[in-house]
Amino acid sequence: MTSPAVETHEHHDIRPIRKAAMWVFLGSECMFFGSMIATFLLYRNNTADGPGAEIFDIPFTSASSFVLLMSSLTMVLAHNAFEKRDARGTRIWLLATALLGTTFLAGQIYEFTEFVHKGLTLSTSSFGSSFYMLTGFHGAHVAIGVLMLLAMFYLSLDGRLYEDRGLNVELVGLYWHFVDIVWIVIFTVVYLLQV
Amino acid sequence: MPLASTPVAIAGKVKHDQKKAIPGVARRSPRLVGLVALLALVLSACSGSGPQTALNPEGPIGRTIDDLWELVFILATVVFVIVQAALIYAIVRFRARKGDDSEPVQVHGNTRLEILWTIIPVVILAAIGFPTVRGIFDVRAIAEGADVLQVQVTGHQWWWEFEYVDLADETGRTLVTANELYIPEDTEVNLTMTSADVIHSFWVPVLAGKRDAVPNRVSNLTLIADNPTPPDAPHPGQCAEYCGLAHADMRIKVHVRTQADFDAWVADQLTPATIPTEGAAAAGYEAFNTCVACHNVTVMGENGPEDIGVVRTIEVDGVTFTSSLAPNLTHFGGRDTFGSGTFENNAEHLAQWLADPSELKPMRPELNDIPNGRILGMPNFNLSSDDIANLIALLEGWE
Amino acid sequence: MVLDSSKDLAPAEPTGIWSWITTVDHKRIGLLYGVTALIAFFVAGLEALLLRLQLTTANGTVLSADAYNQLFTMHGLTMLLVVVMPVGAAFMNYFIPLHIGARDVAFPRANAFSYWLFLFSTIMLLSSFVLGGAPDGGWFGYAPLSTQLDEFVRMDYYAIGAQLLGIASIMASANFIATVFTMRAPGMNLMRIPVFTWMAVVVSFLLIFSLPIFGVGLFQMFFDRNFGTQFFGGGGDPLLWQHLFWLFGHPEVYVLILPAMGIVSEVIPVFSRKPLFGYPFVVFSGIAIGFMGFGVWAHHMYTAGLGPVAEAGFGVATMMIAVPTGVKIFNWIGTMWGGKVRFELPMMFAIGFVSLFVIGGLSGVLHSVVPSDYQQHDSYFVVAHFHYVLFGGGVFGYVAGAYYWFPKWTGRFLDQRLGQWHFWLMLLGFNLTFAPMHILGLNGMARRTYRYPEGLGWEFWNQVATVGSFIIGISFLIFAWNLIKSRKHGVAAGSDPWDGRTLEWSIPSPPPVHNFDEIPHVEHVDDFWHRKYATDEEGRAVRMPDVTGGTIAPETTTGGESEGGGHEDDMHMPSPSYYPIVAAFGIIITGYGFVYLPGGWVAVGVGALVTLWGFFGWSLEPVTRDEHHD
Amino acid sequence: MYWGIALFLGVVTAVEVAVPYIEALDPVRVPLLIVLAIIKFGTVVAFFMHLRYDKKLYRTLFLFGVIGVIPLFVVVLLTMHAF
Ligand code: HEA
Ligand code: HEA
Ligand code: HEC
Ligand code: CUA
Ligand SMILES: [Cu+2]
Repeated sequence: MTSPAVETHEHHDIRPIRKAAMWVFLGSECMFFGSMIATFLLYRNNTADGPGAEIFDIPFTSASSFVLLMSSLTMVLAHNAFEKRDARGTRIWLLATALLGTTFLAGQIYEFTEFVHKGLTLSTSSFGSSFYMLTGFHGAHVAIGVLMLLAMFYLSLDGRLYEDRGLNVELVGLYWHFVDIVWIVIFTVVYLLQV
Repeated sequence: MPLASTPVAIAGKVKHDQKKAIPGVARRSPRLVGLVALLALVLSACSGSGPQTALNPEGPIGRTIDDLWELVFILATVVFVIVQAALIYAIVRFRARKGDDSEPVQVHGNTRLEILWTIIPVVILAAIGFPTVRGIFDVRAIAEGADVLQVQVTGHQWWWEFEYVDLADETGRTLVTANELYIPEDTEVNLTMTSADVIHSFWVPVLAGKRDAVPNRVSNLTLIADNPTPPDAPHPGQCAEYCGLAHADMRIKVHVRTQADFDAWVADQLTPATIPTEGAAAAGYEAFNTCVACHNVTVMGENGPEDIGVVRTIEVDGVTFTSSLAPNLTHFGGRDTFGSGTFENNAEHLAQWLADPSELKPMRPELNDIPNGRILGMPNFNLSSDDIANLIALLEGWE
Repeated sequence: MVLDSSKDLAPAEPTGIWSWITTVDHKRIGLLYGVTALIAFFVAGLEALLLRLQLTTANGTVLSADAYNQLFTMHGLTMLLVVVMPVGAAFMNYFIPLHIGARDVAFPRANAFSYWLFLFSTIMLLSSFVLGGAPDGGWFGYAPLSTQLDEFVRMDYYAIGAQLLGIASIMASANFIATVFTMRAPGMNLMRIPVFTWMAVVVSFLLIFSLPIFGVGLFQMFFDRNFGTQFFGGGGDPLLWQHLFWLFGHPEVYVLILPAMGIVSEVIPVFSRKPLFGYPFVVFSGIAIGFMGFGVWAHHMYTAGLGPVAEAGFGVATMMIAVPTGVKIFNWIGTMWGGKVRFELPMMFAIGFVSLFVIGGLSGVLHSVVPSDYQQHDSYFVVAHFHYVLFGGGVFGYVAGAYYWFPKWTGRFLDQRLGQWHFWLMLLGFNLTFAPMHILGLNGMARRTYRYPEGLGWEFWNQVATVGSFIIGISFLIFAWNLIKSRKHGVAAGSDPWDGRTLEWSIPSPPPVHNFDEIPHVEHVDDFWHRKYATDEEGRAVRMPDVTGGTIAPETTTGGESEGGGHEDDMHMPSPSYYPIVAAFGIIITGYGFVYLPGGWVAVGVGALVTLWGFFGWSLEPVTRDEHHD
Repeated sequence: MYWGIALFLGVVTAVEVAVPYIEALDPVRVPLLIVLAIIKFGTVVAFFMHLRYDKKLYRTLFLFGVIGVIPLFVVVLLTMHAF
C-alpha cells in the first residue's frame, strides 16, 4: 500500500477541511439553540401560577456568567500556546479552562436545586419546561466541552497533541467559544431581559 | 479484483461506441406522458360530484372559494398545456433520427430568454396573488352582529359538541347537542371552536373550508347555507385533522332549516326529556345510572328541568366552552345518526353499540381517566340483552 | 502514464463482509445507502399497497383502524426519511467526490458512521412494528396527539428514531459541505461543479439548518411524553410543534427533490447532446429554491389559525417558489430544444420527471392559494400533490439516475427490454394511482381516514387508484429483477457508455478505490466533454482526434476558489475502521433505552459506554498507517 | 491582546448587570441590553474565534446560521402573538 508519490510530497494542510466542518456544525447549532430560545420567549410568561422570572438570582448568575466568559480567555491562551508549541502553557491553560467550565457547571447545578426548592420544576409550567430545557442543553454542551478539554489535556501529557487527529485544540477551542457566546445570549435574553 | 477486469479508460481515448453498446434503443416517443397527465387534470376539473364535494358549493363562502379556485385552476391549466406542449414539441421535433449523425449546435444559454421566463411566471403569480389575499380576508372575516347565530364547538376524540350560547330556556340552560348541527338558511353562523383533547378540524365542504379546533386556542369559522336540506340528506362533513384512532369516524352532519323549522327545532331541543315511568323505558332509566358517569341529560324533574350526569366546561382564552365527557343524550332519539354521524340511528345499530361500542367504532376506552376528564371512547359495560333493549327504548323515546 | 501502472499504484480493494463493515470508501458507502434505501422502498411500498387494499371499497375491512394508522404513518415516514433522503445520500456519496475530482469525502470515517447510524435507526423504526407498535401519529406527528398516549411506546419510537436519523443526516451534510468547499480538483471552481453536486450542496445546507429545529421539537415531544414537561400539552401551545416541524418539514421536501433535479440536469444534456441550457441559471435557481424554501413553512398551517395577515404573507411567498422552479423546467426544455434527443432509459425517466413534476408543482401552487387550501388541506388533493412531486418528481428522477449510473457502478447496462417495461408500467400505474386522488380530494375525501362511507361517490376512483398502485408494484418488481440480473449478466458498458460530460465518465467502471489515477485539472464546465469534443464554426460539436491525453496533466496547485487545496497527490486511502459501526451501535442501544423509559435507563447507560468506546477508539486510531485526514 | 479583550468583555458584562438596576435607563433597557450582548458576542467570535482573520468561507458558513435563525423565529413568535 505504498505509493512512490508520497515520499516526495509533503503532507498538505488538512486543517481547513476540519475547520470548515466545525463552522458548519456551529452554524447548525445556532438553529438548535435558536429554537430553544424562541420556545423560552414564547413561554416566558406562561408560569401557570408557579414561579416565574422573579426567582432568578441575577448577582449569582452574573458571577457564573463571568466565569464562563473568562474560560474563553483561558481557552484562547491555550490555543495560542499550542500554536507556539509551548507544551507547558497549553497544558496549564487547558486545565484552567476545564476548571472554569466545571465551576460554571457547579454553579448551574446549585442554581437548579435552588429553583426546584422554590417550586420551579421541569413540569411546573411551560415556563419551567422551556427554562430547564434551554439552560440544561447548554449545560450539557459545557459538560461535553469539559470532557474534550480533559481529553486534550490527557493527550498533551505525552506530547501526542501534535499528532494529526480528528479533534485538536483549535477545534475544541472553537466549540468552547461557541458555548460561551450562546451563554452570552442566554444570559441576556433569559435573565437580564426578564427581571 | 474489479480493477484488473475492467477496461481502464484514460480520457481522450474513450471509444465513441454507445450505439453498439446499447441493444434495441427505443424510438417510441413518450407522447403518452403528456396525454395521460392532461386527461387526469381535465377529469379532475369537471367532476364536482357527491354530497361532500368542494366544487358544488351550497353557500356564499363556499362559492367565494370555488370562484377563486376556478380562476386559478384555469390559469394553471393554461400553464400546464403550454409547458407540456413545449416539452412534447421539443422531444418530438428534436429527437435523434436514424441515419442522422450530425451533432447539434452547442448552445449554452440565452440571458434574454431567462429573464423572460422569470418575469412571465411572476406576472401570472401576481394575477393569482391579489385575489388570493382578498379571498383570505373575505373568507376569514368573523361574522359579527345581532343576527349572527353563535355556536360554540368543542372537538372531542371522536365526536363534536355544539352549544348554541344565545339559545336558552327560561332557566338559562343553553341548547347543547352533539354531532348533528342545525342551522337556519341564509343566516350567518359563527362557530367558535376549541378542542378538549387533540387537534380536530371542522370541515363541511359544501359550506366552507375547514378550520382547526385546537386545544388551548379559540378559532372561528363562518358558515352560511343557501337552502334548507332535505330531512334525510344533511350536508356531510368530516373531521379533517388526524386525531387518532377513530379520526375517520368523526363525521359531521349539518342540517339546514328554514327559519321557522329551525325555531321549532330549537323549542323542541330546549324541552327537557321526560322521565319514563312505565315499560321498558322505565327499566332502561334504571340502567341508565351507569351512563351518567359520562353522559348528561336534561330531564323534567319535580321542580322543573334538572341535569343528570356530569356537565363540564373548560375555559380557553376567556371563552367558556361546554366540554362534556360524552355526548348529551337529551334528544338522542331525534338524531338521524350516532357515533359522530357514522351510524344510522336505529335499534339494530344501537343494540350493537351498547353491546360493544368499540366493535362498531374503534376507540380506546381502556385508557379512560374520568376524574381527569380524559375520555377515549365508550366502554363496553357487558350489558345484558334485557338492559340493552330497555336502554334502547329509553334513548329512542327521548326525541 | 501507462495503463497498467495504476494497478500497482492503487491501494487494493479488499473483499468480504468484514470489508464492507469496516469500509470508509465513499463509493461503497454510497452503494450501501442505495441498497438499504431500495429495500426500505419495498417495505414502504408494501405498506402503501395495504393502505390501497383497505381503501378499495367503502367501509373496507382489510385493516383495522389501528393498523391503518400505523401503516400510513410508517409509509410516509419511511418513504421520506428512510427511502428518498438516503437515495439522495447514496448518489451524493458516490458522485460528489467523482464530480469534483476528489479521492474521497472529507471525513471518510464520519461518513461511515453516518451510514451505520442511519441503518440502525431504520432497523429500530421498523422493529417498532413488533416491539409495541409502530408510530401512529402521522409523519408530521402533530402534538398533542403525538404526546397524548404515553402508555404506548409508538411515538417514542418516532421521537427517537427521527432524532437519530437527523443526527446521521447532519453529519453527512457537514461532510459533503466540507468536501465540496475544500477538496475540489485544481481548476474546479464553483461555477464548474456539475449541477448534481451543486444541488447536493444546497441540500446539505438545508439539512444543516433545518434538522436542528426538528431536533428541538423532537426533544420537546419526547420530554412531554416522558418527563411531564408542558411544551405542547398542559399550558403549552400545540402550534409551537407545527412551527418547529414545518420549519424542518418544508425545507425537507426540497431536500427530497433537489438531488433529483440535479440528476435530471445531468441526464438531459447527455441525451440531448447539448450542454445544459443556462447552467448558471439552473444553479442559482436551485440556490434560490433553497433560500425561499426556508420562508414558506407555514403554508402547511393555513387552517390552524395564524391570522389572515400571516396567511397572506405565506401564501404569496409560497407562490413565488414557482418562479425559480419554472426557470429550471424551462432550462431543461431549452436543453432539449435544438438538440438530438435520444430516448435511452435514463432520458425517458428524466422526461417523465419534467412532465409529472410540473403537474405536482402546479397543484402546489393551487395549495398556495390560501382560500382554496381551506378546502384542499388534509384532503386527498394534498396526497395527490405530494405524490406527484415526490414520486412523479423524486422517484422518477432517482430511477433516471439509477439507469444512468448503473453502468458506472457495475460496468454493465441495465437491461433495455425490462427497462422499457418498467418505465411504461410505472408511468401508467403512477398516473392511475395518483391522478384520481385529485378528484377524490376535491370531492371531499379526507386523508388519513381508514374508511369512508358509501354514497359519497368515492368508490370508483379509489378502485382505479388501487389498481394503479399494483401496476406500480409490478413495475418495481421488474426493476428489482433487472438490477439483480444485470449486475452480473448485463451488457458490458465500458467506462463512458453514454458519451458523458462529467468527470466520473473519465474513469473506469466501476471506479478504482482511489477514483482518479491522477487528480484531473479542470478547465470547463463538463470538462470531460471538452476533452472529447471541440466545436466548429457553426457551434456544432466535433469529435476531437483520438489522442488528446495532454489535458489531464497532473497538477499540484489548487483550483480557482478552492479553499485550502484539499486534494492530495499521494494515493493513501484512509484505512478501514470498525469504530464507526461501534459508535453507531452504542447510540442505537441508547436509543432503545430511551424508548423504554424508565426501565430503559440501563440500556441508556450501556449504550453510552459503547458509544464512548467507539468514539474513543475512533479518535485515538491513526487515520491511515502514515497519517491521513479523517 | 487576549487579556485586553477579556478585560473589555468583563467591563461590558459589568455594565450589563448594572443596567437593570439603573432606573433612568428603563426606557432603553431592552435595546441597550441587546446591543451589549451583540457586542460581546461579536467580540468573542471575531477575536477569540479568529473569525476576523480567518477564511471568508468560515464566516459565511457561520453567519448563515447566526443571521438566518433570527428572522425565522421572529416570524414564528409574531404569528403566535408572543410579543
Ligand atoms: C418533493 C417534494 C415537494 C415539492 C417539490 C413541493 C413543491 C411545492 N409545494 Fe408541496 N408538499 C409536499 C412536497 C413537495 N411540495 C408534501 C410532502 C406536502 C404534504 C405534507 C403533508 O401534509 O403530509 C406538501 C404540501 C404542500 C402544501 C400544503 C398543503 C396543505 O396541506 O394544505 C402547499 C401549500 O402551499 C404546498 C405548496 C407547494 C408549492 C407551491 C411547491 C412549489 O415548489 C412547486 C413549484 C413548481 C411549479 C409551479 C411547476 C413548474 C413551474 C413552472 C412550469 C413555471 C410556471 C408556473 C406558474 C406561473 C404557476 N405543498
Ligand atoms: C417519496 C415518498 C412517497 C412515495 C414514493 C409514495 C408511494 C406511494 N404512496 Fe404514499 N405517502 C407519502 C410518501 C410517498 N408515498 C407520504 C409522505 C404520505 C403521508 C403520510 C401521512 O399522512 O403521514 C403518504 C400517504 C399515502 C396515502 C394516504 C394515506 C392516508 O392519508 O390515509 C396513500 C393512499 O393511497 C399512499 C399511497 C401510495 C402508493 C400506492 C405508493 C406507491 O407509489 C408505492 C409503490 C411501491 C411499491 C408498490 C413497492 C414495490 C413493490 C413491491 C413491494 C412488490 C410487491 C408488489 C406486488 C405484489 C404487485 N401514500
Ligand atoms: C366512560 C364514559 C361513558 C359511559 C359511562 C357511557 N358512555 Fe356512551 N359514549 C361515551 C362517549 C365518549 C361517546 C362518544 C363516542 C364517539 O362517537 O366517539 C358515547 C356515545 C354514546 C352514544 C352515541 C351518542 C351520539 O350522539 O353519537 C350513545 C347512544 C351512548 N353513548 C349511550 C350510552 C349508554 C346507554 C351508556 C350506559 C350504559 C353509556 N353511553 C355510558 C362515553 C360513555
Ligand atoms: Cu377529530 Cu380527526
Ligand atoms: Cu411545504
